[in-house]
Amino acid sequence: MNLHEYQAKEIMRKYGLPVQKGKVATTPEEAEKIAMEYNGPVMVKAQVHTGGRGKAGGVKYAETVDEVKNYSTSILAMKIKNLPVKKVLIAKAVDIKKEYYLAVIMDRDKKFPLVMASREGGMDIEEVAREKPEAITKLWVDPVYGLFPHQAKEITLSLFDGKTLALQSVNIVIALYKLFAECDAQIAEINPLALDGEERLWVTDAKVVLDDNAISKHPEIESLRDPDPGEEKELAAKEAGLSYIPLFGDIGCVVNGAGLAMATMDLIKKYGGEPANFLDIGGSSSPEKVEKALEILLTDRNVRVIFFNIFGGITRCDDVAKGIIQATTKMKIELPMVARLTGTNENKAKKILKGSPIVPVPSMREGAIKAIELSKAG
Amino acid sequence: MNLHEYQAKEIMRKYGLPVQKGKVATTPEEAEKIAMEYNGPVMVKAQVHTGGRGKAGGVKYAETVDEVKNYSTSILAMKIKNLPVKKVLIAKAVDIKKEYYLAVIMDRDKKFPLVMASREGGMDIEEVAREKPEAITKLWVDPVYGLFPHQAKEITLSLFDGKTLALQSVNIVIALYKLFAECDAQIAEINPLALDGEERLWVTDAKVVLDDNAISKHPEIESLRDPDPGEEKELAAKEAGLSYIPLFGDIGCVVNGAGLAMATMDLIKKYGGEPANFLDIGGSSSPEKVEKALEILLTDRNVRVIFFNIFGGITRCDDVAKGIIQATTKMKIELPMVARLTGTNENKAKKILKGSPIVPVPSMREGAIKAIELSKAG
Amino acid sequence: MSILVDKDTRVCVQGITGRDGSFHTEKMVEYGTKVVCGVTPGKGEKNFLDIPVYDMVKDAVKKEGANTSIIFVPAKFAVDALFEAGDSGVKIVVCISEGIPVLDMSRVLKFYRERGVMLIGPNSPGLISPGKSKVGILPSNIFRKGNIGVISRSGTLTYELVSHITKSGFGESTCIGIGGDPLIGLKFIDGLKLFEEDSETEAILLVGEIGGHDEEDAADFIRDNVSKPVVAFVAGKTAPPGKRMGHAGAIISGGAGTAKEKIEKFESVGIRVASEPEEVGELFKELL
Amino acid sequence: MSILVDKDTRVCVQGITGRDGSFHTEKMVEYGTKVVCGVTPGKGEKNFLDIPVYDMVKDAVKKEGANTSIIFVPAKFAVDALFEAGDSGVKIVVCISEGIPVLDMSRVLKFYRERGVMLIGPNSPGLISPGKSKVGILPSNIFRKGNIGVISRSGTLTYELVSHITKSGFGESTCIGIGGDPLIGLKFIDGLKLFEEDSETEAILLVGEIGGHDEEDAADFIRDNVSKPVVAFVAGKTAPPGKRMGHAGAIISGGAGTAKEKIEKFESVGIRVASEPEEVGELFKELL
Repeated sequence: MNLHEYQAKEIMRKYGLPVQKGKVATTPEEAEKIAMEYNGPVMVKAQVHTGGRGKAGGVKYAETVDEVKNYSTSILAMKIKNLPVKKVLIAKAVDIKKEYYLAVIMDRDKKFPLVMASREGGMDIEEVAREKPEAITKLWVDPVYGLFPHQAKEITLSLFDGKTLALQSVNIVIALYKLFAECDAQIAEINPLALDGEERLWVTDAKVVLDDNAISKHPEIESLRDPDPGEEKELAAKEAGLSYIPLFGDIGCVVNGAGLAMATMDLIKKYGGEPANFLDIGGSSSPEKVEKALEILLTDRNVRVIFFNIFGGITRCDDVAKGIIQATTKMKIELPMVARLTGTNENKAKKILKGSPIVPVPSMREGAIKAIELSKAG
Repeated sequence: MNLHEYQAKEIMRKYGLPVQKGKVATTPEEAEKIAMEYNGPVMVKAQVHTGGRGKAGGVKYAETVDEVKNYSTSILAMKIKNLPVKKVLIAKAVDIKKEYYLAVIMDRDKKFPLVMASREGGMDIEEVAREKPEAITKLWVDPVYGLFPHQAKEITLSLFDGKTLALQSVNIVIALYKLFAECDAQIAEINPLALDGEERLWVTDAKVVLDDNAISKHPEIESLRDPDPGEEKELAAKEAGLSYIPLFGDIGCVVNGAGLAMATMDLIKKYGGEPANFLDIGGSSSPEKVEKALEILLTDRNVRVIFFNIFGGITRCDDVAKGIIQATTKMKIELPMVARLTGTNENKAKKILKGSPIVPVPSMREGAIKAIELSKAG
Repeated sequence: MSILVDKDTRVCVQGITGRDGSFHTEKMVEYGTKVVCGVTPGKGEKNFLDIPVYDMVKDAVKKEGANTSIIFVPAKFAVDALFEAGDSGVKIVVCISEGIPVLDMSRVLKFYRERGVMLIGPNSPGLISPGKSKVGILPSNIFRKGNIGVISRSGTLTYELVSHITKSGFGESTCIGIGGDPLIGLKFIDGLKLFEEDSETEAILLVGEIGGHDEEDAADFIRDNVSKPVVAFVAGKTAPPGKRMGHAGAIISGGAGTAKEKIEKFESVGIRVASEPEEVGELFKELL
Repeated sequence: MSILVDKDTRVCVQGITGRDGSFHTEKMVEYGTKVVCGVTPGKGEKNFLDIPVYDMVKDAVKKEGANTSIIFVPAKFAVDALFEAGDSGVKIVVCISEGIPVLDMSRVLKFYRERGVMLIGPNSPGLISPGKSKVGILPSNIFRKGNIGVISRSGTLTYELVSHITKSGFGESTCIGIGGDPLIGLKFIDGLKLFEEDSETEAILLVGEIGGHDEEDAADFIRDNVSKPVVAFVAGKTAPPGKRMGHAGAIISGGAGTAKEKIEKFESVGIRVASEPEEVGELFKELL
């Protein structure tokens, strides 16, 4: 789950990190009010779930309240990478002398959390990693013991020339790791961690991504969710235990298993079709889940044919067949449907579908080809 | 640091353990008031830092408010193992059907915390351990991971025949371990954990001993300290970085190191003398510490001679000599003093003591013999 | 031979009385797997499907000699189930449960490393050594005893591919679904090592997905350490970047972990990559 | 030979710029110990007593080849200093610091076991192999190179006893103060094992105290595994029960751990016990 910058900063503030002053506004008037309160130059920053806000003109430095109003007006009217900007963050400007990078992420290879720090802050860290890997200090944390103070010290000593600054800022690393561990974050990143003229450090940009699997442990976090347009459908699917991502083609796919769902999309593409979506109904699917899947799929007006590709394991083919029948009875589905159901309880499923308008196919390849044919015919 | 039963129960209550209702009283009138509030039979329990309260008559079952007043009056006038009873706990009586034992302690051998549980509750667990060791379930906890829920389950399944009761009471074990770990306890014990007629569990007696070395981590705990008579001196010594325990003899000992201090006492005894105290001035002793040591020692009117036995290592003999001279100058010390100072900076020390009335001795044995001689002559 | 599970595998089922646990226990028993007991706390000392049920996995080891445990409990309880299994004395744990937070898995994996216990999963379909034992939820009928070792990050996609292996006249020595999560126990490299050492395995099918770079690491490992022929398949060529395709592990971020990169990596070390599932059978026909 | 420390021991001093750290660093250097560097965070890249000082123990290992670390930092920082040392690459850590909470030590000791690093202490005076190296705070002048291995829970009492060994014409192979806390790294049994294997050690002095039952365990170990003559001394015969005599480890509770019990146990397995410090010299004269 992605958080907006202002949300990430709120959490960081709670953990005692030195976040620059800032408040979020949804209208230019609100933005103006905040700027008056801060009485000095501010940053006006678009709050959208994507990078590249600066390049798109979504981040502006404003000296006067008038400038704040003007920038807020234009930014709140923007779309960045197709996402409309609904909020701007008005942040008290920091007189930045130098920028640093600090983050905690999960390292899939070492299977341990990883603290990364660099003096090359304020830029794309993946670029730094590619072009100047030696500029990044990496330190793995045993998640059972947690981050040791001496590890935090090692990080800050690698960042700052001034030993006093290094020793004083140890708590920043400790707090960031604590946030990472206690909130089950996948990423907790400060970029840049800015040093001002008075040797004080400030969090001037922040990113926090939370582990979707852990959100039930932190019910207070769910309220931070701000779905992007289009994402609502994905979330509705998620609530029903499905995994759905809309694409741009016309062949609706209902598959069990993420790998098979992707392979189905790949196969459709290979034979000249265009998948309308990724849809994984997951394991142990009940008929109701299949019904829900069809409901979501049918909201996509581009879909011209539906292809069921089920390889039963923990999913039972008869459950899927029942779901299809239930859905076609309840909703008026006029689209052609192709079904490939094999594996657990496959024969029961065949009996259930017998007599229905669903076109049975013996294999995935034949199913894909049939679906493409129907999509072009329809 | 020992806590009273009522203090242990307060902490347990904070951790969500099902402690029987109870309040502490310092007068029979207070006790009466509490009993009226509870409106039913109560236990009247002496609050002293020692076992064997029951046998000494310090624990009584009272049916009526009058009985509460009478028992409180007599118990508050008692001494148990020489400790005056200053408080009584008035606890709402529980209709006990069965008693269990549950504790977390630190196991020196395995170097891990140990959860112990037994169906033989309400009795001296060391007796159970001796006579019926198979009646105690033992389970070690890796302190880095903490207690796992399945371990707590294993404990409760070993305690209770009823599986429902076992599964419902898992949280009792989890909470007790949490208390142990978060408060740096050396012992966190519930004995008995009582089962009433309605299958509910109650903490009806509790013991918590905290790690003295960890109390600085938990400043709120220091306020729970209730020194026993005589213990004040030990605490004053502790504050000065000394370790002091008064005994019953007449030879005051000032020694560096606990082992050497004990060996000095043993030696005095061997040659027919009686040590007045155990006193370890610790490592890295400053002259001020030595001064403080003498100050504490001199409050003991039985002391007739003072024996310094210092083997310098981290302790420097010259610091000790300086302390002796400073103390004799400030306080008027008329008692004879015998000094054996050897090791680090021994020669500097000899120079400092030269000309003073302190009797130098070359060895511990000769020092002990000299001190005994002086104690008998004086 | 075969790897990890065989006729001597004595399985304990954690969560045996649940919907999925009971269903797949029956299927495993039908297949001939020695399911020696189940565990459901509070239900100990009863029988279920004629299999004894205990309160603790420890008891399963002590009383029934279980050496392998399979976990079917809901995500919320799966972390403790994993710790319990890891400390019980079994040597292999297969975790079917999915939805476990990554940081919890990081702790679990350390626990397993400390004890030298092998973990397969989480979010794994389990594994099968055809004709010997199945410890998982894989549909038995698609497998046939044979000489191809299969290792896969996917569940159902594996079944699809295996069905083509079997249809092409081959069979499988062992088929392992390692699970689709970002943090898992046994990884491609660990499985490849076992297959390379296994006398019964003559060729290997590796099934990858977008996300991470385990496929790239596996390609390097194969180049340096695997003498047997390997065929690969990678799903997600049409996946849009930045989106999760169901599995938490399948994120393409910053240009790394795309299907294209993985396929190119495999080909660069001489591994044949199937362009669609059915091709897998054809490639093995060429190679064997 | 000798055990644990010798001429090749390269020592890093954690807390080298503190009062005790600096004092004893000088003493160690005087004795001939190879103190290769010190560590004080924030003071790195300076020199102290002509010894380079680093910010991290890691650097001490990397840049100066330290293989042993000695810790002099205050209790409040000692736990982290222990973790840092344990993870730095040194093989032996000697912790002089005292006052460390027991539960913290329980975690530290697990960390050391995981990494196979030897910990001596905490609350230890350190150790010395006379004529070779001293890593600790023991007063050098009382030691003489020789064949008696000394292992003790006490600090100054050890010096007292050693001075009698030396006065009686003997010398020491290695003398270890294992520390008086309830949870410590190297215990009697571990040290006895090393002395038994050490060709330079011909006899052993064991110095015990009231509290716990490590002396009893040591007695059993000696009976079963030690061929060399052993003399014991136990302090605390006059200690009143239930009181702490300075050391957290020295508690007599429930009748266990008294000096009387320990002495009887030693005597029951044929170990001579000195009744006062001076007797130690006499006993070795009889035995050697």
